[in-house]
Amino acid sequence: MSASIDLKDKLMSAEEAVRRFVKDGDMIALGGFTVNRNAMVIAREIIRQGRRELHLVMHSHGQAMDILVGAGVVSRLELAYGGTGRFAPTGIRFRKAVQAGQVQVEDYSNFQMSLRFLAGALNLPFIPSCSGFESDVLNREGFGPELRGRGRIPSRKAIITDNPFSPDREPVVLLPALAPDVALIHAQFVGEDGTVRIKGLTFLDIEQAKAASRVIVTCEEVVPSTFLRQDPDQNSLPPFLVDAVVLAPFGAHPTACHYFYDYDPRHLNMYRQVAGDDNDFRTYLKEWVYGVADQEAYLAKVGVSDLMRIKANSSVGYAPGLDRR
Amino acid sequence: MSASIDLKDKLMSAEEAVRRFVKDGDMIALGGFTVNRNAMVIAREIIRQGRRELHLVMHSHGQAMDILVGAGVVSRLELAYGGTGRFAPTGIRFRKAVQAGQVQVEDYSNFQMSLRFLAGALNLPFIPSCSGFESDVLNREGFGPELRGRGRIPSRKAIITDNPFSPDREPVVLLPALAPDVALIHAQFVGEDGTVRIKGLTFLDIEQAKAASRVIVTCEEVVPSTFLRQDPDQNSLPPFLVDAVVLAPFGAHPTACHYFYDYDPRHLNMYRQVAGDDNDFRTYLKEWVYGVADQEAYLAKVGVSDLMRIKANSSVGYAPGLDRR
Amino acid sequence: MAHAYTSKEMMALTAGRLVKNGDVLFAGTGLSMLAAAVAKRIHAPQSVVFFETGGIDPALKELPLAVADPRVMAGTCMNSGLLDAFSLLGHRRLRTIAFLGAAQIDPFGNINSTCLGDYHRPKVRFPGCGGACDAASLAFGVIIFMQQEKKRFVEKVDYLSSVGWLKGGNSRRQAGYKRGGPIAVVTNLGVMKFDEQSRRMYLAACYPGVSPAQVAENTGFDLDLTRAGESAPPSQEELTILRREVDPQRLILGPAPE
Amino acid sequence: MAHAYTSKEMMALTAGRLVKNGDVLFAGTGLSMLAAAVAKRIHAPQSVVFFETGGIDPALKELPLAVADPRVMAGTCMNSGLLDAFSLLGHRRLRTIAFLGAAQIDPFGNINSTCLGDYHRPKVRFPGCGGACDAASLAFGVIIFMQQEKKRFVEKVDYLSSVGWLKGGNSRRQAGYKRGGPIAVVTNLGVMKFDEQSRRMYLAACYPGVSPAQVAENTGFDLDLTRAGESAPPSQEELTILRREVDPQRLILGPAPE
Repeated sequence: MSASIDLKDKLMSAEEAVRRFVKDGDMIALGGFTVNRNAMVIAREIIRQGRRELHLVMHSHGQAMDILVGAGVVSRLELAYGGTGRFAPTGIRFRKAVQAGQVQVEDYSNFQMSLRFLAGALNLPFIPSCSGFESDVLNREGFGPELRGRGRIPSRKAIITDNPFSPDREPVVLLPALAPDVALIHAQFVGEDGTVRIKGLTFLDIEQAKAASRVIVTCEEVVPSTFLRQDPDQNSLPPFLVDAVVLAPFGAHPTACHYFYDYDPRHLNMYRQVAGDDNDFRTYLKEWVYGVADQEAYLAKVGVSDLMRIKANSSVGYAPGLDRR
Repeated sequence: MSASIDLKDKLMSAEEAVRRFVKDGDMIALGGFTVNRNAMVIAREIIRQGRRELHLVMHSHGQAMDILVGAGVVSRLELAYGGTGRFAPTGIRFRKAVQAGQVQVEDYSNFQMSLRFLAGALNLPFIPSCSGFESDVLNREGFGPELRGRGRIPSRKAIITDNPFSPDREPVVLLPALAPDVALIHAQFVGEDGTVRIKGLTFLDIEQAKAASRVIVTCEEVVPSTFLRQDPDQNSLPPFLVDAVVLAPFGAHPTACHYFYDYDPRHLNMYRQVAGDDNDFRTYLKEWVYGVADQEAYLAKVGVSDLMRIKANSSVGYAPGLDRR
Repeated sequence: MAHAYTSKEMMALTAGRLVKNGDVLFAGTGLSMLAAAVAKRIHAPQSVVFFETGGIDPALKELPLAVADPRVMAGTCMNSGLLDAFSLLGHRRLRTIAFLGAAQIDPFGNINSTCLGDYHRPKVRFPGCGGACDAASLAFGVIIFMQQEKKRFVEKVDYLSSVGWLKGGNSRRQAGYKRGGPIAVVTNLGVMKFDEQSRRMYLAACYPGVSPAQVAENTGFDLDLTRAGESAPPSQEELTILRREVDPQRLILGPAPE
Repeated sequence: MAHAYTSKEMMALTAGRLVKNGDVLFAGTGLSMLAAAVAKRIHAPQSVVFFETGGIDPALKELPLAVADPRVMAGTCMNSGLLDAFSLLGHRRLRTIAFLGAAQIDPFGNINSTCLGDYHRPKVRFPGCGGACDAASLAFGVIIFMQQEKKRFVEKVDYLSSVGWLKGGNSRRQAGYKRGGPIAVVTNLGVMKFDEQSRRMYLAACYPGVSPAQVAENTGFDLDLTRAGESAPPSQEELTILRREVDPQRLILGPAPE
């Protein structure tokens, strides 16, 4: 039997994907991790379309989170870590927004967030964990009682109980499952049947996509189904969990996409500079987000020489010798 | 930096692997599924070495389980399904042993067993599930109170409670984690650094291995590390979770090993015949287990023509047109 | 003009007709494989078949004889594992339809695939619930294959492996199930469905040449016969596809009609 | 003869010396990467480095600048994801040693990487605990990098991101932790360890040329100085490997010594 599903109803522009599948107030799961495979094309389009009061959920996230927070479209975050490693150990706009009280933050650990997405993916209401006893991560709530139990926000941040299978009744932490409205994923390949293949580390993208009600996938290449079905062991998501596929070469720029390109140190360093100043950041948004209609215009602005500089070497998947200072 | 680990301390015969890593009374997780990737070489060696009172844990299992039960080395099983599909919808020796009261059985579902292994792999004490409310799978215990809480047997089969995050307090099932003594895995490839790669469906092998205290891997091929490290996305287990690696071509026979060989319908049909009769089964064990010193002798007994018959075609991973009646 | 066909052929085709285009089909092996394959070829081309072992949308050039058959992992869109498969089974986005078989069934579609007699020392032991308990718990809907016999259609199953409508009415939902429940029971004699209110089994259709009385005779509990229609016989197209494309070796269909 | 070296170099080498051959090292980026790489090259060749993102035993031909740097996924034995990484971190089979950094630390090795001031309206917001809370909970042992300053070594952290010995004594185990706890704190001045009984921090060693009093001056709580020894200075071999092989671009080492 031939492939059951055809991509043509799902292949669309970033503009259409955001218009149809991202609503004001949505809980949005960000795929990728700090400087890798951020769905930047969708992040910029969300800003362009002026979505509001978004609720971001993630483990550790960097560039997409920081620009969304900086653009003022985010009200709430649940996360473990906000930064881009050495380029910005704490996300610059994230830090400013939290310190100014412009966003509410609920802190969890990476394992805790991972387990919460896993529980969502497996359709379990909650999941136990043995991480963080007596830490403020468990003892202090970021979201106030006025938010608790509303919409997709769980009634409690976590519940400390004990293991009913153990005679010693050891303590155990119960964490509420996450079931976001939308997951934003950037992948290397999508097949013409809608199958998704992620190369390199998958982080928690697969669980995030499964936990979500809607899934937007941007990709470097759309490839014949036969290419992906020749070795299905390597594939990451089946077609029927994906709502929108957006073809977006260099779609994670300035973050990396394994086997395609490295992160862009010049852009990330430049971003750190401008993000530190409100006016400069407004100019950045004007130039790099509002001022570019689509990914083609964005890449033209990045310029060929910077794109070639970060192009990955096929043997290692990154750009060896890239000046990363 | 070069690979940290070298296989040479871990590469050994099946005889040594069983002698060193399988003890009487052990809880043993069987990798594979019904007619696929059963670690048959280890199963036969366990019988040869006369281990006793083993406790098998698995989701759905077929040939290795049935022959171990038939040889009388098993006292207890926790499983969801015991059979080999159309070849023996219920495992023949399994059925006989249960009906004769020779083994104790604790029934769970496949998802429940999967979640229990997952909890073991993630080092969680238990895991919730929403499967099986009011079924006898949850309402009836196979293991009596004299076994409960002893060794690796959990104090309770399952606990029905309610979701503390939900205002409606919906019911939820808590399942105890599984942490077997040993996991038996058959893989296509092991690298010279001990890295394991399983092709085709991985079933629950990875979680089973992670949940176990000791891991024995049999494999079709030992390959240079560079072969597996060129595309590490495809690898299944890191070297430091594996205790013994046994090179065993056709090591899953008469079950299948994707890309290497199909299941052997003639052997499975023959097995079904002999397993139905106690004397015939004793003869089978004498001929196919006790009478063959190792895998080389076993394969010689199977014979070249049957091995060639089931040899997989590389394009599909099985033997097209194989007579499977 | 009528064509000769076997009851296995009729069962596979009847179940196949219950599939809606786009359904995500959780198949075991045996008849369910035939039902899914034939539906996909005739009226449900966008349906996807997946297996609890983790194989999703396989090419199925040859029929698998077990859910771990290498044929469920060839030409798939994805090979994963059990946890992935079960996460799809219950996914709120998906209209998953599961095909199950069993040794016993009660008037509310609760089934037994574990044992006859005492659980601790059974008269007959079956393989166990496998993934059927999970499919019955989590799928959008369930279609059950049965041989219609008095000893299989019983007031109370010896062991409740997989829950149907439980005690009828609203009891399934009250027990904690969020969706699902059996849609139909397809037997060698006809099709049973479940009353929307009471959730008790009734005879929905007899196969051509089978009378409602004949079904009742082979059922161990009272069965409402008043709503019984007659199933359409297999069309030539259905039979051709089933015999030539789906199971040419008759590995599951078994002997051809005389 | 003494060699010139920077305090960053000394910190990386000092932490590296604490690694035992065969340890499974949970590394972040920055100094921890250097420590792991240098230990592996000198005395712990069978140690394996892995990252919370899922990269296990990467080739590390170039230094990663973040745990999601593509350099953590090149030449690995396995690329997986976060759940796999955290399942290794706490695995009972493995002696996992985690390297952590922080903004604040208290006398029992509890650390803060979340914020200064009020949590809801912080004076300074940091990235958050990331995987450090998990490493501190689950690893066999933890080594912490700190700048030794009064404002960083405090009686009470503003926010307890990752638990050390909690309130000392047996309190960590009583809280539910099965193993782990901080082994050492490596700073720009020396090495602090924790008393076996009280679990309170004490000065174990000063770097050459640093006095115990100087450490005390830069510590915001009472520190037992009576057990302080002196660290051996970097050997020529250590410095050569660190500078030529591990971080030739000085991406993390920063400016060379004068």
